[in-house]
Amino acid sequence: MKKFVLSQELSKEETLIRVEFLGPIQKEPLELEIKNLNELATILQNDKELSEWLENSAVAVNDALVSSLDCELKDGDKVSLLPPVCGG
Amino acid sequence: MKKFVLSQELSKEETLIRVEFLGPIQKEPLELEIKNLNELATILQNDKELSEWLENSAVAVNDALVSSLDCELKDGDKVSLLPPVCGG
Amino acid sequence: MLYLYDGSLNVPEILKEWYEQEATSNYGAYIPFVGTVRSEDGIEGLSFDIYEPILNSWFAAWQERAKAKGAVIKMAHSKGDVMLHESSYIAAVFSPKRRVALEFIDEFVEDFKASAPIWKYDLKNGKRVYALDRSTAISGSGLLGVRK
Amino acid sequence: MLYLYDGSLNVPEILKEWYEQEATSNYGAYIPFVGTVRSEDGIEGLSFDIYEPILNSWFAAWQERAKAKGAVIKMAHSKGDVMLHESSYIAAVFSPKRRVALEFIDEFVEDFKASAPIWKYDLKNGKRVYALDRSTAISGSGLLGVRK
Repeated sequence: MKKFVLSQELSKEETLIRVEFLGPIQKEPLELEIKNLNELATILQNDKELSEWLENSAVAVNDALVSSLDCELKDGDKVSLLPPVCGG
Repeated sequence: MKKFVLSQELSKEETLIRVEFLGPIQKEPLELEIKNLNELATILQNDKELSEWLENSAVAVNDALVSSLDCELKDGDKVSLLPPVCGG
Repeated sequence: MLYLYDGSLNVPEILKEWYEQEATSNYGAYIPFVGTVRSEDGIEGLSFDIYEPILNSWFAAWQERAKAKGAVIKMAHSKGDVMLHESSYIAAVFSPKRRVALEFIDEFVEDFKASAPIWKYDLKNGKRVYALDRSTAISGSGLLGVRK
Repeated sequence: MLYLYDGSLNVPEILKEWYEQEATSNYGAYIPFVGTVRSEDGIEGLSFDIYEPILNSWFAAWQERAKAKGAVIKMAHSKGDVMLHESSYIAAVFSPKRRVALEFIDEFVEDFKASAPIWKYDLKNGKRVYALDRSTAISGSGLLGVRK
């Protein structure tokens, strides 16, 4: 029983997520202790400067675009915000 | 009155039309005394070798494609037959 | 803007020339279509006849359509023999905007295939064989075959 | 088949290289799309940021779609600054048949505009200004902005 709890605590401490803001979003990367994208949404929504970018940016986890916040994160995962694009 | 008749005969004698067969139709040009495309159709339909080409060829008068046989011809006009095309 | 060549086209050279001709015309999109002779059915190459008077008026009408949309068309085609893996056809659209260019190159190439007075022959065993089965009767064909 | 360059593209050279790379691949149609910087709104040029990991996977998915139709796609894009009348983008489709090539280049270029992780900036009075009004939110954007 004790072992189980320890293991839980360990995994919790280790869940460090890197959040990157791409292209024109002028913001340094963050290192956050979060377990899923819902937690990330709550944190970023408190940052007034990001509010417009949150509305128009796509989200990638480990360089794969995601279509829902129901996405668990594990230690070392990278989340990227991609604002509106215009190649060519 | 006499003058009018003469003029008619003159214009009739002068209506020489050149008929050209383009691309793969292996036939020398013709010089025909005809007044319209209906006369041309009648003449060419008597040429067995042309029967397939008549079915699948477009017709141009003086290098403009025509969409009807109701087309009078005047002396010096050129009629061209254009078989199926395949550029590129 | 319509260029006819004896034999195969020098594609890199033509694409470069056209690009440079329009270098300062302020067109945002340049879309060439390049047609190359494919190896199939044991052919050695293709050969082309062109009837220039009607090709010229057909092309002039398309140039007018392009102009109405602020675009420009260029076209090059081979006369005579073009061997395997050589190119015989280039069409290109220059336009301020990409949608116009993308739609125009498609419509132009399709109408070219259906209407341009060019005849194709397979070169096979040293002979020139009319490619009837791949050819398209021009719209309105058959007028002179109708019996009264 | 995806080439990124610092600054503007040498269009004639790239079109030539690609043509020669596929010279004996037996493709009948080669359709490049070339994008050139237009003079408008007093800009001096454009500048581009690219996020390569997602660009690479986006491009690989398109290459698979092309392969399923017997076609090949190539693409070149600039990073950094590209001045007026210089080119920043080339996409090209090679395909045995013209219809596949004509449809593919259109779909590819449109999806490129809507999805490729590239950001465009106007160069104006020496400054780099994000071209938000001409940019497109990637499909599914806005997830993190939804309040519970």
